[in-house]
Amino acid sequence: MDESRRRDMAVVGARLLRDRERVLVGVGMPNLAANLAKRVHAPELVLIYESGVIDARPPRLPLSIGDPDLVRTSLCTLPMTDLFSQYLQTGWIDVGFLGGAQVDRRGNLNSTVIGSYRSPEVRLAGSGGAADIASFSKRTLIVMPHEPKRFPEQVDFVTSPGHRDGRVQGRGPSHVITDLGLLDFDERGEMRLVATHRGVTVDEVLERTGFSLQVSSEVGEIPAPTAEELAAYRELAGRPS
Amino acid sequence: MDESRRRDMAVVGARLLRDRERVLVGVGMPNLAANLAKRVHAPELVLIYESGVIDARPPRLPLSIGDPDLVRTSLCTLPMTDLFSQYLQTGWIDVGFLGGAQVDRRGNLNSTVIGSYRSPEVRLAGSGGAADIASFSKRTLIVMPHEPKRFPEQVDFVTSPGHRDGRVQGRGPSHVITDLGLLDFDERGEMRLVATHRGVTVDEVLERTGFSLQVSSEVGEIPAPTAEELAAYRELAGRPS
Amino acid sequence: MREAVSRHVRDGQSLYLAGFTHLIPFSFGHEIIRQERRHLTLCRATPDLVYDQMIAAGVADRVVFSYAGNPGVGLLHCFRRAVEGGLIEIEEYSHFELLGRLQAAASGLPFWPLLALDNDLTRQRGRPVVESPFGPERVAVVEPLRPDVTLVHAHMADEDGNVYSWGLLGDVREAALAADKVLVSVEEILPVEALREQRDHLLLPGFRVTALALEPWGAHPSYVQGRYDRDQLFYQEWDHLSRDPVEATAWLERFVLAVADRRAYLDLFQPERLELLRRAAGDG
Amino acid sequence: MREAVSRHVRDGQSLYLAGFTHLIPFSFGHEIIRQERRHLTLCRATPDLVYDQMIAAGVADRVVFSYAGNPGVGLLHCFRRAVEGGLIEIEEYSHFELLGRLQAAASGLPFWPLLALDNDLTRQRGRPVVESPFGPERVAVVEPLRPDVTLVHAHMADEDGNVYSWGLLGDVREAALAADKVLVSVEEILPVEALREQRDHLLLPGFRVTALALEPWGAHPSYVQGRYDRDQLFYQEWDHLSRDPVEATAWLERFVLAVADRRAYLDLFQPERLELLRRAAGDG
Repeated sequence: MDESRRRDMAVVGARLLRDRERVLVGVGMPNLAANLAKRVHAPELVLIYESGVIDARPPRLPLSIGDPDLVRTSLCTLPMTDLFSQYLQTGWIDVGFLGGAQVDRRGNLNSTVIGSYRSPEVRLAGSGGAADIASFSKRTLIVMPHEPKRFPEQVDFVTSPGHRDGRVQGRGPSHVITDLGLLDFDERGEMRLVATHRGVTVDEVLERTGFSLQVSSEVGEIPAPTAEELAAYRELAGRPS
Repeated sequence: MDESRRRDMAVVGARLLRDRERVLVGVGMPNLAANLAKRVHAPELVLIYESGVIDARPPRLPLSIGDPDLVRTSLCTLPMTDLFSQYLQTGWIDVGFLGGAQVDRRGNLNSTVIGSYRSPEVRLAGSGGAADIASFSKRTLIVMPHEPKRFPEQVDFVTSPGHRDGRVQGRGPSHVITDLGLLDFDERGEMRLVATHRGVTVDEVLERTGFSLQVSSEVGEIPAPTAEELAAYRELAGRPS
Repeated sequence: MREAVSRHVRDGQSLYLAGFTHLIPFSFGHEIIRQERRHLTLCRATPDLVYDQMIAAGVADRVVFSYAGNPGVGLLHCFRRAVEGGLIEIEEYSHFELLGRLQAAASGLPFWPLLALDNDLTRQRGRPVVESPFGPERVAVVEPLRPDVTLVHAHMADEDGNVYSWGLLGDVREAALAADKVLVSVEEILPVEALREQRDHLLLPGFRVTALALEPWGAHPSYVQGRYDRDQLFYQEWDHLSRDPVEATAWLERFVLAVADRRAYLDLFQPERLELLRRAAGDG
Repeated sequence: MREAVSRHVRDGQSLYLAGFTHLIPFSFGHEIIRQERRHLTLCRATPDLVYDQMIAAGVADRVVFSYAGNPGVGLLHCFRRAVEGGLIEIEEYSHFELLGRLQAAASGLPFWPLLALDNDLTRQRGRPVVESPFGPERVAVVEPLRPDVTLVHAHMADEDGNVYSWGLLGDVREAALAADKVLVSVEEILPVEALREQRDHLLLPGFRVTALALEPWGAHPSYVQGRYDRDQLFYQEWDHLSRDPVEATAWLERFVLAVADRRAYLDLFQPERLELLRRAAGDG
């Protein structure tokens, strides 16, 4: 993926976060987007990492979710068990922000394995906190490169539940952010294209989706990054720690 | 109770604690006895209080188990839930040292109520941690003034279980220390007189016990407090904080 | 303080005034008495003098507790009279069970497991158990205790409501996290960010705090580690005076009802007495 | 270090090398490789490079984990090859479930409750549940994870074995308390009583520590807050070199098997590199 597409994903992800929300941030793109939001329009966004870090304000983009920079700038770091029990399980996390390897039309997310679990083609890292975050956050944002094999009819393995029976609380995935556009879920929990990045056609999105994707009656174009967003992105992405 | 009897109880209680043991100390006489042991023969006795204080070294006898002096001299203070879950419930406490209002021949201890629970003659303070300490410590020491109504056939209310089915772990009460002497429990878990304080007769003990008390075949006399014990006791008891 | 109580504490609610010996929010208790709340369910591991006073003032219908003594001194006489006279209902646990109830609520669980306790309190409750699906074990369980409001006194907060404390934390964190509404009084409020480096002493993040009040000496006669020591003499004085209901009422009249606020309460004590407590606290 | 491992770590045991990103006991891992332990069950929320290396060295039959990635970089290539090639068994959880397993063992309970998770991992396990006796709720439960030995790296200890640490504690305390035997390495050992004032940083009391080893830089390439920062470059280097099993083996040969101890390992790095990590850590 070229850098401008990567940047546009981060910008869209950031825009979906509201000031003062508590967001539990995964590694990689979620981390980038959440840090961008905090620098641009949501200065009081509370960044929480599954490592136990509460309200981090990293001076540069942290490589991992347990980096010393996160701890040094945090409000506090909780034992992980307290974070998961007393903050996540109880519904105090507004947004879970997750990446993964595959997502399907119901928003089920796979970060465990490509192929079968018992004889894998590619063994991925696994859940970490993702299954917990998807089950307990008030809403979930998913970020994913838009490729047919990453948007299959059914994911190879449901690591984190989407819109189906059995989530514990919260409204489940609210959006999927890709390098082609922005998707949400209709009232039945089915994924739907709502906007594209500049220069991306609806047909292109449909072609790059492995299942037959619903399209909203009004597909908008995502506004270009503002100068402020661009500057903040350059500062963040330019120098990973 | 006159002061010398009180002192003798503390001395006997102290002697039953071995160096390096971890003892969970209740308020009042257990506190006095454990602090005495630490000053005399068990300098590495680990004094633990149900308030969460680990390894306190109070410069003077603390009034309560949550005193600032205990915290100031502690190795650390744990949240109470960690102490009870991770240290007491798991069997890391060697000795639970408890007082109470009544004890019966099986070592059941009452610190809840005299009379019936629903219409009490005297409402006492209740368990606090006593029920937990008696259920989970490796062994329990009980200290009690020796009066017939305090040694009934059956306690009015079992706050802390003695020798009966249902204790979770540990060997239950090992000794009862009174102002008349020292009692232990036989292999069936029945209380038994093993020694008296100087000048106390076996008959006197039997008379002051509300149930028919077993007497060991060799009832010894408890050695008088040593000079060191006397000095340490005076220092401790002379100035409660 | 006045506003926090008037806005958030209602007749008939269940309250948890947190703090084990340390950090007992006496000032909140007195304000609740002054505002004449009624029919409260008062929950605390150790009712201590704060609930003895609140019971004497008639605010409570019910007490949920695990140790109703005057720590290191004796019994709570107002509590005892109320129980023996059938004036309040009680619901009683061991410490571990009561803490488990808080943990269940603080973790959003419908019960909390602990190894079975075999005694007359659990017998009265029928000893609810669950069976382990992994083996033959049966585990005792207690129900969540979710107070309507938990009230906390702590060392310091910043203007964003982040609360800091240390020393003996007892049941404070669990009690706060068990409730949706948390009212906090502190010895000192500092500007936003001023306490950022004290992260190891963070007790509650601002987003878990419903209202914050500045209330120096808010824990007296309990204590705040390093600020002022426990007023042991007061605990002994209360033991004497509260044996007589008339004297207890007179004390409440003079030290709670007739004063406007904490400042006026403190003015009723000899400055030397408070100064001694302050000095005894050293910087520990 | 050498003695602690040789006395307490046996073939076929289950081990938990604790620490989430922070405080990972790499030096213990390397010593276990050098002493050629075999058939181990390696438990860790995040296997991280330490288990990738141990797996490559052939010490493990089985891995119990919740996130087997190279944090912020990508996958663990040795782990991945071993799983895809069927060379090791795995037993996999979410973080919350794995932490629950530690909590159960640390608390002496036969299970730990958490609200039900509906996903393919729990489906495979049959989603064991217990029913609440207090209402209609059904709660998921996980089994205790009680390692034979937990290994911990921390900032400091005193000569009595009281261990002190701070910063991101992750799973460390629960993992230590879940095991009967706890081996600890530290950056610094101070005389008895020297750390008594640091009570808020006490991680483990001495009576919970089986053996203590002085091991400066014992967590590298992980970090010790305020002592040395995470060696991010090494995490990226390992990502490259471990893609090739031959290179991974060569690295282990040079940096683990051919060195006598931690000191010799450190000598293989440029002093400037370590100095930069030390300086980056500041005093935070």
